[in-house]
Amino acid sequence: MNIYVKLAYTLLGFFLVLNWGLLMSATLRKIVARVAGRHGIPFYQPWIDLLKNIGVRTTLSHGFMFYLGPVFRFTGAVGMFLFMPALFGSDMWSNFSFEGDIVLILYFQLFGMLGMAIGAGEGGHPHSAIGIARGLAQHAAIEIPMTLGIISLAIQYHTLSFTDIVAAQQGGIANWTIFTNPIAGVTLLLAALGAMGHSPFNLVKAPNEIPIGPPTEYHGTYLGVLMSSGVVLHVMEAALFMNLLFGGATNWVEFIIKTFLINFYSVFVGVVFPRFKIEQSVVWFFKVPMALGILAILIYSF
Amino acid sequence: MVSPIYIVAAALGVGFAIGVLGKLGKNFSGILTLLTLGFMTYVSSEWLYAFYFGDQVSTYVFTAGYKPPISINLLMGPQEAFMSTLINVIGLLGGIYLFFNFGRKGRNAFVVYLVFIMSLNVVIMTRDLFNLFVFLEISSIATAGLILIEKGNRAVGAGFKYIIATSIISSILLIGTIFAYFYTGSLNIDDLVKSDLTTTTGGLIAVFLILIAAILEMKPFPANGWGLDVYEGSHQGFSAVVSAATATASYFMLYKLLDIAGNSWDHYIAVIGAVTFIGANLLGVKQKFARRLLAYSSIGQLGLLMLILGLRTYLGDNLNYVVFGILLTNLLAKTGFFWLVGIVKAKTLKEWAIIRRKPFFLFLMGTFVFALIGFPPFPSFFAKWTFVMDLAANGGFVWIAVILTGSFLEAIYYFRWFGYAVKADDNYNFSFNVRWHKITPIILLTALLYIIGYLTAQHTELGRMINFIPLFFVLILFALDFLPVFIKNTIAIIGMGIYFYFIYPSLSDLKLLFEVIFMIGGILTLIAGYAYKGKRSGFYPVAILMYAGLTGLIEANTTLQFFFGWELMTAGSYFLIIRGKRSMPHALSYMLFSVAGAYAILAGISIANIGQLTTSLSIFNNIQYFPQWAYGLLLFGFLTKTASVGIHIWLPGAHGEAESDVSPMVSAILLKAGVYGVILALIGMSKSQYDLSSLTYILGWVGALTVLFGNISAVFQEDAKRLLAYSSIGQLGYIVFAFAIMTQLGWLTGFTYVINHFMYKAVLFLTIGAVVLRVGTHNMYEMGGLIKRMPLAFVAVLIGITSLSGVPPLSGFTGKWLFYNAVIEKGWYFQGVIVFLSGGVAFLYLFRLIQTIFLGQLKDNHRNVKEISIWFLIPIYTLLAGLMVFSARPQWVLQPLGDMIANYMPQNSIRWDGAYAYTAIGHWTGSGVMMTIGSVFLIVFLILKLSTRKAHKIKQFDIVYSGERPDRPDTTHVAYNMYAGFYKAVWPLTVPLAERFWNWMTELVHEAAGFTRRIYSGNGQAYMLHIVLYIIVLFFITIGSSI
Amino acid sequence: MEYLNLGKISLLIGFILIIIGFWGILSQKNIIKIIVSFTILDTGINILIVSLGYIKGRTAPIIDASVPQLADHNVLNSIVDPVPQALVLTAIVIGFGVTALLLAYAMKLFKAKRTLEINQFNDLKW
Amino acid sequence: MNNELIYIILALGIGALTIIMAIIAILNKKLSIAVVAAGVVSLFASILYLFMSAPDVAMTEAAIGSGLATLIFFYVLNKIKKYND
Amino acid sequence: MIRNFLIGLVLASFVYIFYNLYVSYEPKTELTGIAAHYAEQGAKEVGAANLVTAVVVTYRGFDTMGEVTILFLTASIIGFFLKLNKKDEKKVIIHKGTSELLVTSAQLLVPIIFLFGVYVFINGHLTPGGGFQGGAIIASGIALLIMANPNKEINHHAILWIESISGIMFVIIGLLGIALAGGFLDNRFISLGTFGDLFSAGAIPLIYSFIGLKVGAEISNILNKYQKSQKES
Repeated sequence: MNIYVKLAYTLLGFFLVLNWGLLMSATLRKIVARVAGRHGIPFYQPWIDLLKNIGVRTTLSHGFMFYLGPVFRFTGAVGMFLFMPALFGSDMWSNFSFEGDIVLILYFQLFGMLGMAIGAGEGGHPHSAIGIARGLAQHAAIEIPMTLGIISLAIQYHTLSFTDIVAAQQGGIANWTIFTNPIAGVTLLLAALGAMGHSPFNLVKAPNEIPIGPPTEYHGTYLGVLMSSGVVLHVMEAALFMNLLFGGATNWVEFIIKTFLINFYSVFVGVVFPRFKIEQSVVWFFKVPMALGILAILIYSF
Repeated sequence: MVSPIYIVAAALGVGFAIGVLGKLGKNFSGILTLLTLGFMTYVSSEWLYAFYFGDQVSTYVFTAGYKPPISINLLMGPQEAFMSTLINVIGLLGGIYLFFNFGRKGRNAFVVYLVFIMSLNVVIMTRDLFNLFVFLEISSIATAGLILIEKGNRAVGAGFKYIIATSIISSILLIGTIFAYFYTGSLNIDDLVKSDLTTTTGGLIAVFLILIAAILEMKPFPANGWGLDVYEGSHQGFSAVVSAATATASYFMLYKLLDIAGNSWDHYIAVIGAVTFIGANLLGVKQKFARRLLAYSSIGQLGLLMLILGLRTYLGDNLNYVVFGILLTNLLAKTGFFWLVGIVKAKTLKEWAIIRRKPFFLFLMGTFVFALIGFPPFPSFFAKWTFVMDLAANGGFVWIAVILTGSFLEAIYYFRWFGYAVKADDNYNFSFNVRWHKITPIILLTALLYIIGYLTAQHTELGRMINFIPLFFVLILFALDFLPVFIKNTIAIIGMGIYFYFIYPSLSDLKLLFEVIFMIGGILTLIAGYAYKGKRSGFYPVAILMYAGLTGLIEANTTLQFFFGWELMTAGSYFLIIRGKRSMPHALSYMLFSVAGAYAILAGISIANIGQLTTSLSIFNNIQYFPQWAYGLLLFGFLTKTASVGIHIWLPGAHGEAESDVSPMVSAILLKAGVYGVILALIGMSKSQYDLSSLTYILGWVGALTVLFGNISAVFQEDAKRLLAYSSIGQLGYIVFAFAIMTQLGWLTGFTYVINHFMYKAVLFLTIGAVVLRVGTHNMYEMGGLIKRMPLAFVAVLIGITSLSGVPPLSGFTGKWLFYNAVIEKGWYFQGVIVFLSGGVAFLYLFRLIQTIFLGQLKDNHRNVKEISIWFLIPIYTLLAGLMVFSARPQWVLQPLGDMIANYMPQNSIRWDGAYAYTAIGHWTGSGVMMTIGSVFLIVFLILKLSTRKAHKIKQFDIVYSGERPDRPDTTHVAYNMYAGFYKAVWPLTVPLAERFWNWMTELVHEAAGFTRRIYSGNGQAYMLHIVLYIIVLFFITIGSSI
Repeated sequence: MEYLNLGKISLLIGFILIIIGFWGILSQKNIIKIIVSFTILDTGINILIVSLGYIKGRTAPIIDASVPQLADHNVLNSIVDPVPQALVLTAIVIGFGVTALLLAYAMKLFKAKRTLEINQFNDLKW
Repeated sequence: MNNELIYIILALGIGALTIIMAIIAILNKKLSIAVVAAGVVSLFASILYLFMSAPDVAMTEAAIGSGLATLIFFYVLNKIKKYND
Repeated sequence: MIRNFLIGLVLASFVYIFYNLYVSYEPKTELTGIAAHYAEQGAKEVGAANLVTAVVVTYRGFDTMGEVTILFLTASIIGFFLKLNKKDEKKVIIHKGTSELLVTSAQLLVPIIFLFGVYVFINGHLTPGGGFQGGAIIASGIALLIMANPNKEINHHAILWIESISGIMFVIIGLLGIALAGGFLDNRFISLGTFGDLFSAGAIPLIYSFIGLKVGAEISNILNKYQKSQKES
């Protein structure tokens, strides 16, 4: 396929994902509010927020790295989108997934985190640093079920390529990994809870402790960029697990439903459970998820 | 040829004459004595020369004109010539050293000394048992007399203990002698050897008594309290002579007499030697006083000699080579050491810090320490090598363990001592003076050590191929040490460059890769040296010494050359490390682990050597006996250098406390030497006909755990350089793990990490080192916000940590991606998970590094620090350029590497299609990802920059705090104990079990030594009891059952 | 009668003196006593040596000057072994030298600490 | 033969005396007596040498062992006594 | 207690060792080995009637040289051991009651003792005795002198000279043995003479005389040192 056509489709895909992300975040927030008995925000609120952020005059800068933080973050989000095939079986929507496999995605998650961390660090606000420290610690813990689960999958499918994994899950719900390899599936779903960053794993941004955490110093356009990368990331995280566990998506509707459900699942858990302290969350990952993950590998290595 | 009888005649004639000629003045007697000693030296060395360079045959000297056994005869053979030359040289130099000490006691002292040296000559040469007894008595009496040239009660007590002990011993010898005569009718040793003395009960006992006396003269542990006291109590100038000359004579006496019993005593001698060697060195570990420490060491060396003698059947024709090597080094170095003690006059080891007020003395001391431990290029290195090889060839594995254990104990105290000398606090108000007559002999000895070391290497089949050019370069730099740093640095860089230029064409593949890391890395890190002012005394010789060792490793074709290079590298790096301000204990532990590792390598090579027709390094590929042990030992040895978990405790301190430009040398470059060794061993294992997968499996786990513990420990460091050091441990764990996988992918991963770690660790250590130079502290919480002051350093660190963390698109990800594929292909899932999990942990410390140093709030006292030195920036950015190229075009390096690996690991599991890499399970393109990410990044950046173009820069402390600023900038900086929460979760993994274990071991050794040494109560009578008990015990062990 | 050989008796005396000497050396605390024990030990060894050269019923190894020509065969059968005697001469002189030296040491030691108890001289230990 | 027997008997007697003297030398508290006893041991030994056809040795032992050595002992004892006074 | 036990153990073990030596001892009935050679050839080869002397001075002359050296060494060591400082040197020993008898008999006996000593060592190759015995006898003469008059300065220089010269002569004669005869200390560079004569046995009388003088001087020296040390406070 012509690279420019490809590029055009990719841009379009990204636009779709961005808007879906905004919508999804509004929906989820509304659901949470309703559960709590509040009215909640209107569906269009995120768009308003985004436009407002981009629109206001951005007056302050803490320096070069301060700029780069959002850039890293946004690139990270875009990269997540680029290196994962959005829809299975579609040449148009497979993005740049030919450039790498799951390992690339796994490590590319860190790209945004690192940039954000450094940018926020230059902001110089202690809350940012504390938030980042927590985030990194928690991420290190999430790696346990994440890698265990992915290795289990890799053993199962003998591949690390998204396309191949999704291809293997075609042909009915029964072929989904969550059913063919339920232990690894559960492990990964537990990891997903951490990766999504909702309660009980939301100490990074713990609103009433270190107000919004890492992005404390960011405002205006910076915040707009951060916000858009945030919503894209939410979608793409969900898409990751969708591809790994739930058969991927062959069309945008399926994509939207599945990513929504995965997000809903993590929000739902968050509503039910109170926030963990950082050591609690780390230790938690060392327990059940790790045990399950080991089991998932043991099953396939013998 | 002057007959050796003239040695006796001259000594006695002059001795008697001094009685009257001495009236002409003390100095006259002294000079006459020295001239006579010179004559004696001449006579013996003339023979020595004739034996080794001419075709002289062993010659008997008959006294009284009758053939033996009718009258006494002397034998002058190659060994005798060697031993007596040694004795006479030491005697002559000792005479110079003690010139004025003797003078103070009057001319009699000179006479006694002259007769003493003469008597030792006769002990060496005589072939008559009773004559041996007489001259042994002469030497004992003379010793007892000369002890008293030292003033004070200690010397008197020591002398008394000495003379009663030797009297008992010679009584025993006399009883044995007379019974031997009674049963054989001859006193000639050759006759006794030929006789069937041991067939009768009486003869058996006679032989026992003779031999036990000879053994007791060797001061066997524990019946040697008297010997220790002599070494400690007498004047150190004289102790040196006793330790060297008397020891030689005693050894040779035992050597001569041992034949009377045939071979039946060999194993007893070996065990006695082993007990002495280990016992004495063990007690040395606990010792705080310099003099007594040397005493223990001297006893230990005697034990080693006995051990060698007892193992002579293993050695065959090499016995003399080994003995000469050990004796020569021991004699010269120990003598020099005693004399040094006599000059420096510091009592405790810690007080030896004063020696560095005169750096030349430090150099002398270092020479002696390294010679005694058996480092190249000293003769003992070659001797020890041959010894161990021969032992292994004949199955003497237990003995190898014994020898290496004893040597290791010795290394402990010598290096601790040397560490004190180099680094202990020097706040003493006493100093030491040097007089020419005291220092001249020491310098001569040192020169002899080096020359003989060189000659030994040149004159042994094995050593001839060793490339000494780099070592001469080291010497040149030593000579130029007075020049300013700028010139020396230039010389060093040019020298290395030229060397690399000439060596480059002869290398390929593996060797080329490592040589590039060693040499180019070396040159780059040396560039940073321009940042230093002044002379930087002693830095360049030792740095080049390390590089000489490293390049020696690469060029090595034989196992000996390899080990030679290994030891040089160890020595050089030790000196580099100990230069750090607070690095004394760390340098010690580095050295001890290195020595232990080197011994493991030596043992491994010796096993590998069994049954081989060649000494080439290729024997690693074809180990025929005990392959598990051989490879296991080799790997263990190499892993001490790569600081695998459990044996890593030396690294954080050693690397963390080293100088700013030394840390990258020892981390980015030196550690690769261990990796090179591991690779060599693994190549061998891959070609081995045996199944060694269990060994690689263990190695894999070791690597994986090293990664985990290295990374987790790094997270909780407050010291930036220690953080990087722990990070190195983790990184080396990756490398070891990757190579242990033993597939093409695994090895490719390993090499990727080798290259990566070389580059980013050099960048990080150089940058952090340069920052440390500017801010004057290692503690990260004392820094912060430096991004504004040193942006270039920040960018370097940023790229460095991005790469290290494995985030795409930089080269770290290359390693991670290969890793996943390798691990899954191999099926090492759990090890793999541990490794990947640690990758996440790495993120924590990397962020901490950049956050606490460069981000956050600036400290008040750093408001005016400058950007790091340009001399650091040059190598840093050169390396960064390399890093970027490797990231963008990994295939340039990985493809040829993959082809090379295919020679060893034939699976073809990675396929390259231009920039696209495919494995069985995954795919990835380095340059594609880089381009994609790069363009997205650029676009987003430009958009953001445009939309915020009006934003103005504000001060660092201008932060959102609800409009208030309640804290000082310092306290607002998040740095100290940054991962408190994480710590609460993972603290069980940070318990320093390895450190506790080694501390516990150290404690154990010290306790054992402290308990054992109580037998040396200082009571002369107890010592006599020890001697007779020793006789009794040995009697019942040896012949008690057979009579 | 078998046991009543002069050589055997002397040998026994020599052994007993040696053991007494060792006993004294190991048990006596006084340095002078230790030295005395040494001389006894020495004497014992000397007796031992001479008795080993003794041959029953023979004369001293001095050839009668009047019959030099007959010496050859007769001498071989008429004298005791001269070698141990020669050795003992040396041993006695050496013993004297050592004793003199030991006594000089005893004086020095006494001067140093005003005592002759050997267990007082333990400045050097461990 | 007769001579031999006489020598043997004498030797037995002297031997017994020697051993007694040696024991005295070691056990007696008084140093001077111990020294004298040691001298006597030496003297008896020289007689024993005579019996064993060793006149050279006998002379040496008598002159050096029992004579001069004892003399030196007394020098030292005398010296020590002086100190103690 | 443990110590006494150990001593007992040691002594018992020595008894055991010596018992074994004793029971395995078979008295000699024949001369064997080198002794037989000396008995058969000694008179012919060396020319000394006293075979002990032949062994001591010639066959094992090298031992004897060592032996002389030991005495020399002891004297030298004691020389610097018991060296007095200048003040003590001048002190006078207060001697109470040197008996008249001793003084008189000393005056009378000493020359005779000296003469006897000289006789013993000159005739060393013929009769029992020799350099060591003669030397010891001379030294006892000097001992008697010293005892009779503790403050008498015996001629220190004379002793030194005698000691030195005789020592050097001993070595030179030994070397002459190499130059003119079979080896170091060979006595045959002077004609063996008539067996049994005073001037026979080659260089033996010469050597033994020098040994006698040297031993006498050395022992006197030792005695002298001890005597002087009495002055020290």
